[in-house]
Amino acid sequence: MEALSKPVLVIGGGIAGIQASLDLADQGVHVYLVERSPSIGGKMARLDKTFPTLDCASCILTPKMVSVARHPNIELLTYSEVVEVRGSAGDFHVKVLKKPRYVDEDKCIGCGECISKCPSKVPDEFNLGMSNRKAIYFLFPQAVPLKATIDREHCLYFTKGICRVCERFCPTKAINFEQKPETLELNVASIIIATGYELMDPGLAPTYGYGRYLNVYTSLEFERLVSSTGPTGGEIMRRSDKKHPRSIAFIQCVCSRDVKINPNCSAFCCMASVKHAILAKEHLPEVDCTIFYMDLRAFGKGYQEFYNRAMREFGVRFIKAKPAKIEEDPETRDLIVTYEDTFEGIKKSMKFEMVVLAVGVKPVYPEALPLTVGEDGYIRLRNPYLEPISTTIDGVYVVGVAAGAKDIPDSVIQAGSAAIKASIIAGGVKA
Amino acid sequence: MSGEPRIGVYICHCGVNIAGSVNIKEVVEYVKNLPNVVEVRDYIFMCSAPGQEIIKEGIKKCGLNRVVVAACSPTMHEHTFRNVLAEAGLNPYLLEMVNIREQCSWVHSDNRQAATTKAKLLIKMAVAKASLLEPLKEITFKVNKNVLIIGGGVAGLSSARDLARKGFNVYLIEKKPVIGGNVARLGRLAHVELKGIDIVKELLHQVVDNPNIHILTNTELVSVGGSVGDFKVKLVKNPRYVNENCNLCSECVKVCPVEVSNEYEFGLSKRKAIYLPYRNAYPPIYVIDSENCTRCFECVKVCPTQAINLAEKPEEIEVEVGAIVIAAGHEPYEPLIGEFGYGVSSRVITLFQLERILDEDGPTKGRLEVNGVQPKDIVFITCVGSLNTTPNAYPYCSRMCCSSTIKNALIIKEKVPNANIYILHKDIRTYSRGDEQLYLKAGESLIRFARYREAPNVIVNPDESINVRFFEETIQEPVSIPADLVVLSVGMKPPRDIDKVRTIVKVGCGPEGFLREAHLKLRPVEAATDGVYLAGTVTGPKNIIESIEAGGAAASKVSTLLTREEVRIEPLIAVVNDEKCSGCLICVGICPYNAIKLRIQGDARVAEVDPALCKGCGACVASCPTGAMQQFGFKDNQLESQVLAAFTE
Amino acid sequence: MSQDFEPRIVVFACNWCSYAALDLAGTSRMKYPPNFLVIRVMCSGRVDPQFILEAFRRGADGVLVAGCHPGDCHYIEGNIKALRRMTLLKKVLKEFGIEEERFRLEWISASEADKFVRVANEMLEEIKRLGPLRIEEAYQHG
Amino acid sequence: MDKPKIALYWCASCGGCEEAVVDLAEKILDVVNLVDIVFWPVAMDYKIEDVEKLPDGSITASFINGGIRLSEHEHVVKLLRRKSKLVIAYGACSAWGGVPGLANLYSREEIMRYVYHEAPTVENPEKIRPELKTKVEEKITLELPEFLPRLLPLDLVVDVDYYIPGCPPTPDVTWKAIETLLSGNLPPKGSVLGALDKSLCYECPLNDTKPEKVLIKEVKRPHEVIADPSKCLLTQGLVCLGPVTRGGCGALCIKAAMPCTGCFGPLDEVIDYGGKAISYFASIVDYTSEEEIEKALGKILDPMGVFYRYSLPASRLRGKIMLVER
Repeated sequence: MEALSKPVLVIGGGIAGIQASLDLADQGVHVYLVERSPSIGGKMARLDKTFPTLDCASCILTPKMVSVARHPNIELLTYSEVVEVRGSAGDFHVKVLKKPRYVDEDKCIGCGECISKCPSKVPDEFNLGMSNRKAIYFLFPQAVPLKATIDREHCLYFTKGICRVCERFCPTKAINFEQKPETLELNVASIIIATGYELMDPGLAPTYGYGRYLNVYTSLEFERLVSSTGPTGGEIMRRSDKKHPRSIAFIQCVCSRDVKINPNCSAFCCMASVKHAILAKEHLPEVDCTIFYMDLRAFGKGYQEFYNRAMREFGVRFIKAKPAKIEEDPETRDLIVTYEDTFEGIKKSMKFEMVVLAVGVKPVYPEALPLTVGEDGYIRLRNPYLEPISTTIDGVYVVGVAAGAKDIPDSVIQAGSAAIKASIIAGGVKA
Repeated sequence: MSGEPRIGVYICHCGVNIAGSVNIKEVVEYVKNLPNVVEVRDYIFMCSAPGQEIIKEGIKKCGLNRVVVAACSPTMHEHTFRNVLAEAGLNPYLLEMVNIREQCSWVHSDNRQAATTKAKLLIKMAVAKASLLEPLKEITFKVNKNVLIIGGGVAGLSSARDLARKGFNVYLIEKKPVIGGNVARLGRLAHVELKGIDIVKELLHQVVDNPNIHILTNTELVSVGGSVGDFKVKLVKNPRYVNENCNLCSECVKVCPVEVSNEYEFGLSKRKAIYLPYRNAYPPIYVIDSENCTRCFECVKVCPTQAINLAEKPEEIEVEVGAIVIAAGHEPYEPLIGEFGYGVSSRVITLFQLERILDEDGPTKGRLEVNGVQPKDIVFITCVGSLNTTPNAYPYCSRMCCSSTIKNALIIKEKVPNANIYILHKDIRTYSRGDEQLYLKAGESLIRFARYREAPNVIVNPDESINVRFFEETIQEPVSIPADLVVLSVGMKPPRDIDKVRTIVKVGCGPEGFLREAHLKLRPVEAATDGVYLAGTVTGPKNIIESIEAGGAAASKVSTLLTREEVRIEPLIAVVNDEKCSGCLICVGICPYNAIKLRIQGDARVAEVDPALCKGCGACVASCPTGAMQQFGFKDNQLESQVLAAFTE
Repeated sequence: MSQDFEPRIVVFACNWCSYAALDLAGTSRMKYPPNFLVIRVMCSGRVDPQFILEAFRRGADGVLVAGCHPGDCHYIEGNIKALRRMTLLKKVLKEFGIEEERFRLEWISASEADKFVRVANEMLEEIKRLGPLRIEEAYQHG
Repeated sequence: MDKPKIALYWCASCGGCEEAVVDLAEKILDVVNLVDIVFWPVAMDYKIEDVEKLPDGSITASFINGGIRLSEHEHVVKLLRRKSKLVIAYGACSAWGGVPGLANLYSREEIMRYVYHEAPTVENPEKIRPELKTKVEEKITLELPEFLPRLLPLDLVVDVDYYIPGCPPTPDVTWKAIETLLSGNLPPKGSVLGALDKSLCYECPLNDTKPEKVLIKEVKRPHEVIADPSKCLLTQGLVCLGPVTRGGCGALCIKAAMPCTGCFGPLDEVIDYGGKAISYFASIVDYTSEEEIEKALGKILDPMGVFYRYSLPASRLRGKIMLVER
């Protein structure tokens, strides 16, 4: 199938951006998919399993990533950022800055030889700093494209002017320390923003002690902790003593549904925590799991049933309360959670060996676009009912969590919906 | 592909999903010694890019001509790995997948030795079958550029709009005489100054003038033949008895002697046998309800435009389309008589009835009144028909009712500021963008929320006053609230005759009857049947915005199909060996698709399978008395080899 | 019967319902005995009684054919064709001296993972009670 | 050049196959001119010792009919195998066990008990049964061959080169088979000689009378109906095994308005004749509910006799499994 139309720009290579790109490409539209990190995959690539089916996230995502990489209509621009957008629907002029990987993408075969030889260890952002990577690295082993990237800030050559070990061991002479940033100019008919989210700073809820107490985790950290590809190979162990916790508390609505910090509901945390509790029970059958929640939002297909299973089959305890504070027992590093028992109307506290905070999300937007943001912090839409994905700029669409917190199926649906609209603007169907 | 089989076996760890309960090393050693196996490799994620590379490399380096992948269910990744074979230059049908995850490691994680033994056997069976696999040629069809959309609610309309704009020819059929589905009868929506009908009108406005869209109301699906890219659809357009000359002068309505309850107003008002279901209905033409019409001809006599024809007959329509979108929507849950006092007291109504009452175009012109009196103490009960609240209720959450309940409570507060409103709930699930703010606003507006677990008891007192009694979870006390209006926030259920539609189009459904998507997460708007797409609430509860988006997403998928000139389908169909066929005709009578015909060959007749019609069930193969009929991918000898391998040590 | 007898049971599962139910049992992390070896077919209507005879001849202690519920067949009524054949086959198996517990035709929809687990447990228990089919010994009699 | 040497032998059969050879009529004389018959117990006075004296492989072809039921059968066919270049299973019993093979549904003991004690025509108050060895006088002991636990088709006892089907083989089939053998142009080992590679429907004169869809509502037994000889018998509800049976007989039974009972056996692709017959026949019983299907198929009172009439010992399971003592 040949492209008969003008290209479309998709910004963000998470599941929403991937799906939008594939839908467009399959409609014969040429797509530029711009991703700022070295690999596509987004947050979903970090997930171990997905609710409510417990499908392993990699198993359903990686094939899509592979399809993106080999689709003739998709031009994948990873480690790149959109820096300027001019023009209007049907005729946008976009500047994309391609950051230097210091590795020639055409030559790199992804053998990993350089990585095994690199002497410089750096906290691994993919595992949220819970393990180390090298200064030359793949974002994760199933990265697409599987091309090494040199992290200039930590590379011994760039910082101290010595080493170049990677260059010596690269079998294809792909290392290029002279690589410069490159600016590409694209002309596209339409733009789809799928830039996703980042977690709110858990420090905004200081009473929970994240950062101070070793055994308090964010839900994304816990996700990596239970993942077989994560820093512990799927072993749930405490930061403080590397022991399996015998009890875990999951606290919902941290930095969300809180008028002082962020009033929005993050839509997926309830189910993510239910899933985490089930996974914890699967990994450690003896572990005691408690979920503190305000309203358990099990609204999607099969979610309520999943929630019921967590209660009945896995014996996960649910307490309707928003804990007031967490304190650490300095000896054991256990955590004391204080909450109001709404049943009895009294303050209670409970001790846990690990606490996982379901931290709320905030959207991420490309700065190059003059977008208006609404009171809720999300992009203002032209008409939330009739054109739920249209921004106030004609021809620019927003999908996924960038358009409001949502789960994977809803992100995939929005991506499809945006793809057909962008494809209409791109034109060129031979009907 | 001739010559001895050279099989490569690729075993996936799937992280620890498989490797956690199956001893991969032991399996690898075992598989190495199986007949025809020349390469065995294992890897953490065989489906990932590096995993796929391992297979491609194996094919090239070891000269493989068959590949066995032991990983997850073939429904998950058969397609992925077939592509890998194709990219390595091997016919994609020389792949056999072994399901050692869903059907082995996950279900035997309590017994590592048993799981390992079973994995070995399953791989052995697959290797045996793989040795007998043949290269197959995919079947291609030219793609018809038309699309059929079943259902004229917002999901169907939004699909139709996007597809027509993209340039495809759309047939939108609606069983009812009006377009707009459930949304058309909703009052004011949350966050905007729009009503349900405004959304429908706006979508309609965008579609009715598009020459690519053909809207057929009163029309039902009769049959679907053919397959992806080339469906042959039969429809029946039931008579409306009133044609486009109708100018809505309402003379007919005045003379019609029949009066029945108006189902479009949820029984809140009466209508005649000739009627317009609700104000602003599209198309703006009266319709005669033939079930209740007495054929008195009074309307015919008075109609000034001669628009009425009682002799109208159902009309059969045939269309050919490349794709089908099912957007048949849902029905509101209808409480049983007596369930929460519903049907016992007229002061117990459903949320949808309330929507009509609060709508300026509704039966009370927007005045909040029941039996002519304005209620002041109002109790909403959510999760009626959902979350197993009552024995008759469904287990799932209907997603939109919490927000809709709060929105309506706020509208009542606007209209009747001194109303006392309680919302009894299990959990407030205002998850959608902006809805949490609605919830906060409700709190600020002094709408009171109370939490129940056991279904509240709605007691209709002899003087017709009502008390709602329940055990309040937060304060842990029994509570009784007097009410002069109880609103049941009912959930969604699958439409009544969805089984008929899904059987004709061949789409599966879940336990409650909502249609099943090809993959819950990553293929939410596709059916497992090629060329069939699902939009809106037909797959499960959604709010309006989500339904409209799902319509768009389905349109996008249709567009990916219709943009192609031709479509390939799996060649796993029946095939006749002419040399062996005796022309006994047994297969012809067995085929449910009439895909087999007899053909004269020399002095004899032999069966012939039409590849465009055969769906690959294999029923004819099992029935064929001579073994002349076989199924690609499931030949007798292939299945027999699996049986053999399961036992011979 | 000896406690260490582990029957081997072949399952012919239709792709659309029963095979999906077996997958669901996996994704739901249910547990069932490891004695069941699944052969996937597109429809229970593809299952030829010959395969079942072959399975018993090769040493199966039991055979389960699983398809969609009547009315739910992905191919309209392939399951009904299976029902017709298996009804007649059951009479023949009886004459061959194969106890009826060893062969079952069950309707298991894609959502009925629990039904499969129940059927599997039942079948296993019944067959364990009967003991091995001992086809090879029968063969040695000529 | 010497004429080819031929042996004929009769195991467990009714004798019809011997008749069938004679039924070649005047053609038998052609046969006799072309070959030397070296062993044919039913017609000529040769003894086993005569065969034993022949050099190994000196017989061109042995035609053996009947299944292997007695130790004597086993002994003789093994001897003939050694002495012959070709061994040919002649007739349904030899090829698949035939009607006597239905005895595999019963144990030796059950058969003996019935035949010597229980059969309605038997008068045996002392319950005498034949013994393998009977001392008649001091020095004379009569020996009887042993009744084997099961009847087996010939090819489960010795290697068989070719099969000639039929119960009995028709003269036409026999002659065609002989012609093939004499032509010197031998087909691949294991072939069926003299018959077709397609099923009976292929040559059946009534095949053209089938409606487009062959589906039946009522199963009838032959004595329950006066069949219309001009219409496909299957469509009249009779269990006709023509579709699943090798053709080449000339549809003789059909021409006499009797449904095919399957004496020409299965086609090459079939794994288990009875299994395939069940599969095909049940498929066309045009009901959808369990009760109706059960009721319609319930008309088949003796499924083994119907679907395995000639082939039980050659089936996958050979006979009743539970004969094994538990």
